[in-house]
Amino acid sequence: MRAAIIVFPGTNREKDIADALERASGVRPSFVWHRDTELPDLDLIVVPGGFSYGDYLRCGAMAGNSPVMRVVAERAAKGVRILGVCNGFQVLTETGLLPGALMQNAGLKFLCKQVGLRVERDDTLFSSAMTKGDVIHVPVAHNEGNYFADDDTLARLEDTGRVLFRYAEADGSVTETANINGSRNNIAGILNDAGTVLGMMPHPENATDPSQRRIDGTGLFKSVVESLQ
Amino acid sequence: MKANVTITLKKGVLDPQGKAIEHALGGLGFDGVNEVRQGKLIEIDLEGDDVDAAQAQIEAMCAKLLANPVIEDYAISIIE
Amino acid sequence: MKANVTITLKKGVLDPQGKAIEHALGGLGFDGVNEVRQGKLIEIDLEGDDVDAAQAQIEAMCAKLLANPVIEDYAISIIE
Amino acid sequence: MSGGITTETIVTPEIVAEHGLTEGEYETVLDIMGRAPNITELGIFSVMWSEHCSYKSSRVWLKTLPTTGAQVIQGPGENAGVVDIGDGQAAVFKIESHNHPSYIEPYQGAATGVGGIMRDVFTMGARPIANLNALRFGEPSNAKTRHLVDGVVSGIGGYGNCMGVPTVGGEVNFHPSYNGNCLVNAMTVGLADADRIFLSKASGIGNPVVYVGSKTGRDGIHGATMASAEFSEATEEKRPTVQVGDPFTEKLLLEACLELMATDAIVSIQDMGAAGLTSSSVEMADKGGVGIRLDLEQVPMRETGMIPYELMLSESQERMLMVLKPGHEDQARAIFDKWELDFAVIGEVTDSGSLHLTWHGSTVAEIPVSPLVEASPMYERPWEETPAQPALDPATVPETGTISEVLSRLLATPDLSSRRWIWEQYDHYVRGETMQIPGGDAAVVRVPGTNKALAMTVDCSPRYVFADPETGGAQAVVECWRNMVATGAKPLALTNNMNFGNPERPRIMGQFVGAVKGMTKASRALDFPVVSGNVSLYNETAGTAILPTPVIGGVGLLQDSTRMAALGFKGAGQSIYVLGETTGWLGQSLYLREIHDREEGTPPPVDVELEAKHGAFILGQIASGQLDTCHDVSDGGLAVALAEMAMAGSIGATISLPDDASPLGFAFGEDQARYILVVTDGEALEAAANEAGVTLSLIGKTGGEMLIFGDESPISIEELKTGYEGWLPTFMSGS
Ligand SMILES: Nc1ncnc2c1ncn2[C@@H]1O[C@H](COP(=O)(O)OP(=O)(O)O)[C@@H](O)[C@H]1O
Ligand SMILES: [Mg+2]
Repeated sequence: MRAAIIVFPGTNREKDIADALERASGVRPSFVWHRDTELPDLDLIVVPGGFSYGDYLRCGAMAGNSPVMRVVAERAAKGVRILGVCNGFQVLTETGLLPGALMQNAGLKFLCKQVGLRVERDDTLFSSAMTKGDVIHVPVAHNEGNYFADDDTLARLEDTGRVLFRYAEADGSVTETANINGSRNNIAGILNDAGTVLGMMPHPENATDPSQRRIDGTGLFKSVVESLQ
Repeated sequence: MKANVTITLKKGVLDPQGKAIEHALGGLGFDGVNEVRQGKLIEIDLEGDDVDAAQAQIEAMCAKLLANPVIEDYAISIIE
Repeated sequence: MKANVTITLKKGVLDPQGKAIEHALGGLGFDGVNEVRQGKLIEIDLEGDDVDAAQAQIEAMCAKLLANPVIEDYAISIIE
Repeated sequence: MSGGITTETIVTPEIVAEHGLTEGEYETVLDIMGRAPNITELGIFSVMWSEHCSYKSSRVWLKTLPTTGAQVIQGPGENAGVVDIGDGQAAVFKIESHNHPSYIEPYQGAATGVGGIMRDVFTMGARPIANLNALRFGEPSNAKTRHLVDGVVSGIGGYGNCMGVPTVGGEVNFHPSYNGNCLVNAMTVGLADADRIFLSKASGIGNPVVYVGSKTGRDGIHGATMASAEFSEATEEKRPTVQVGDPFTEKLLLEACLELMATDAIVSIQDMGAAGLTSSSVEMADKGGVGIRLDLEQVPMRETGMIPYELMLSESQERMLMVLKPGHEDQARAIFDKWELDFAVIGEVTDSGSLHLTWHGSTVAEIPVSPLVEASPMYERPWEETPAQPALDPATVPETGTISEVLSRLLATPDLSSRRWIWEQYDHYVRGETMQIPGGDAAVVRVPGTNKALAMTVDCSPRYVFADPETGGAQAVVECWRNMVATGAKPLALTNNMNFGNPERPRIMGQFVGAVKGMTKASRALDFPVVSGNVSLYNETAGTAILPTPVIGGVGLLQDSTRMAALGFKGAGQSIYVLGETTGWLGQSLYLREIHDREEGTPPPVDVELEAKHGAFILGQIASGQLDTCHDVSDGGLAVALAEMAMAGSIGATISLPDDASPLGFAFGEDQARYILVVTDGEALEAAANEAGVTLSLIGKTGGEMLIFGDESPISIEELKTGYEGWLPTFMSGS
């Protein structure tokens, strides 16, 4: 698997996701500095978490408009897998690779905690090693994770099964209290039409290390690696 | 030339920040506040003094970067 | 009655956001941008139609809650 | 211009006084200069000799702290302390206060405090791997408290989260003595190669002096002198300029500095903290015994019309000063260009022994460096011992209710309730190495690529220090030490943040002296030396001082992080033991304060030898794999500690009460040197304790969903959690 992680000024979870991918695939992914717009041949491009450009103006706005993201969009159009986590999800919505927008958490606070996510599909490139309906527990760490899309977009997402993760209780019920940031329909992660681009707010990469007794994120990386073998 | 861009949340998009201010004002004893909405103000100092050109340029800035059309509206006012 | 409050960083106070926007606009090819500063816009919908009373009340809100006088200035404009 | 000062301003006695120099100090200035200083020079003397930079009241006493040990690579005196953690690696850490700025502008004050301490650590060549913070606020009913808590916590999170450094621990107290003076102490722990530590000592005549980072504005001019003056209603009115932090720029600065440090270009490096360009350049020159010339017009400036006086005194954040090896400028510039940061050669190292400042070619200041530093005032302030408190007579403490009733109340009090509302605003997972998140005794963060981990914590019980400074000083050290031991980490060294009132008052100075003596005793007995620290004095408002608050930050090493203990009960049917003697010491306990509204008595005695012995026993048990559930006993005593273990594991316990002692004293007394241990194989533990000659008592068994004390009616863990988790969010929501 040839994977690369895009690094913007202010990106800060590139190590975390590299560790997770390495655990799953045995191969250390490469890092691409945002100014290097000549990307090598890749199977997977990750836009990691952090505070690209300080999250100033609007999270992901400046990175989303950067030249390297145009190149990422071109690759996405060719079917290269794209994974955007946290700030990466925000960047993907800003580039238009995914619909909607991430707004400030309804509680108006940065929120870092373990949350329950219900797996909505297990037939995608990103979730084949998981089980539909299961609830996984992984950390979130964000201030702007409140997913918004207008009614039409939302209906389209739901009708076409593009919601991959939803904030949920341990028993799988999708409730108001489980919805930690006010996202519409408890949405925590969505796919593009082709199912090749995933954006999600939670950090599965921070739940892949058995010695930390947090391993629920492993399934996602396993799915990606297997689908590319 | 100076211009102000105001960026506000679209009607229908929830504004928890505005709600929180509204609530806090109530708590401080300010009565009669019907609604509060919070937006951004971006002050731009541009070279040149062609108002139309400036307007067009700032339009482009808003479309490209300053506002997110999914959730935000913007308004431009040229000051001087 | 509707009023807009704009809250801006005092002159001389570092504005990292404004600086970053300025930089990003340059990167997108927008030339001739001398300076960008970012502030807040707070739109308030108040009961009543006494302009002076509203002005006074909003002044008080700014002093008490909306602005931090250590680093921010504010301006009030009554819209209607 | 600041307060109407221009480069031509004549130095009058009034101006001298406004700069906070005493007549005697000004005499010394005249001696050193051999003439009257100009305004720029006066400004430099004033900040260098402020309490904040010169430690003039505390220096004599700080010198008495133990600072050596086989593990110490760098003790106090550099930007941060450095200890050996084996395999050629080192932990680099320090704590620092940002008290006054945080009171004036809580978000930015706390944020820039965090930014400042991280710079101290990465200046040494270390990548920050964790942040902690020790906070003190006024009583909850004070009108400002909620606003301060809210702003300080978001500021700490705002800066650390953006930097991608996990914030993993801290402590919070509420007490009326902090009503007008909150305390914000931030600690950073970093990791470096032991042979790649960067110091500030300038050398190499002719070497370029380079400025990197953000541009200089008129930020916080006279911040250092503000941090050294007592607060009054008037200073609050004056609202001095507060700096705005830019964590994004600091993140770039961190990466750029580490990238440059991996090359061979740097001779020395120093961050610009309080007193900015002045203290950084003076310190570099003084340590190297050289002079420095700065051509101030070369300094990157954010504002127009700035003058040398302002450039030298500005406290703009996110800046560094470096001396480079000759010929490495281009290499260095390329790195800073990549990170889009300012880079300017602003001067050079000279053999003049002076700080020589020029402005467009003409000299604007020339001060001999060594006298400026050496002759800086040092006072042996008169001090007065705190009178011994009468011991608490237990007979005067009525038994109010059952243990369970008191426990439910105590867990929902400001000082004992959960801090979750705070630490959920801090990213404590970023970098992926966090082995123990906030909520335990100490946070544990793994060293990347190894099985080793560092444990870290901050601790102080100011009420003990107030009642008996020496015991309180020692107690802060032993509690910090115990918190690391309880995870299985061998404590290595400590950093300290001495927060006190006005040292010109003998009683306050006596608190300081007492605390230092107690810290010294404990630190020496535990081979737990001081490697860095910070002093914040004049924490008074309208003549009322804060409780003396010597915060101790500790770092310890876990050789094998897979053998780590944590405090939550892990299963049912395990035996619960207490290590150490329980006498039921209620003097200065939280039970006495919260339930009986009495801040009385003497604090529990500290036996440092016993602490050492108990610590060694615990470490042995954890390392051998016998023990993985352990908690130190501190605030609130045994019952609170047991409840914390039960709530963390969502498992109950049945506890038997001694029949020869007061149940409430047993439950809530705060005797020191105690731990709770939970094991499956009680016999093995008892045998080991016997052999080690330590006191171990079996007090109960884990299991169920209730906490049951003797024959009292059971109390459900869920109910305890409701109160424990509820207090802070309820308070912060304002309802
Ligand atoms: N300001 C804070 N920031 C982060 N974590 C905190 C803060 N205050 C307290 N905590 C965490 O809450 C837990 C309980 O703190 P405390 O009661 O001071 O522990 P102890 O009694 O073991 O010293 C610890 O894990 C501590 O790190
Ligand atoms: Mg503890």
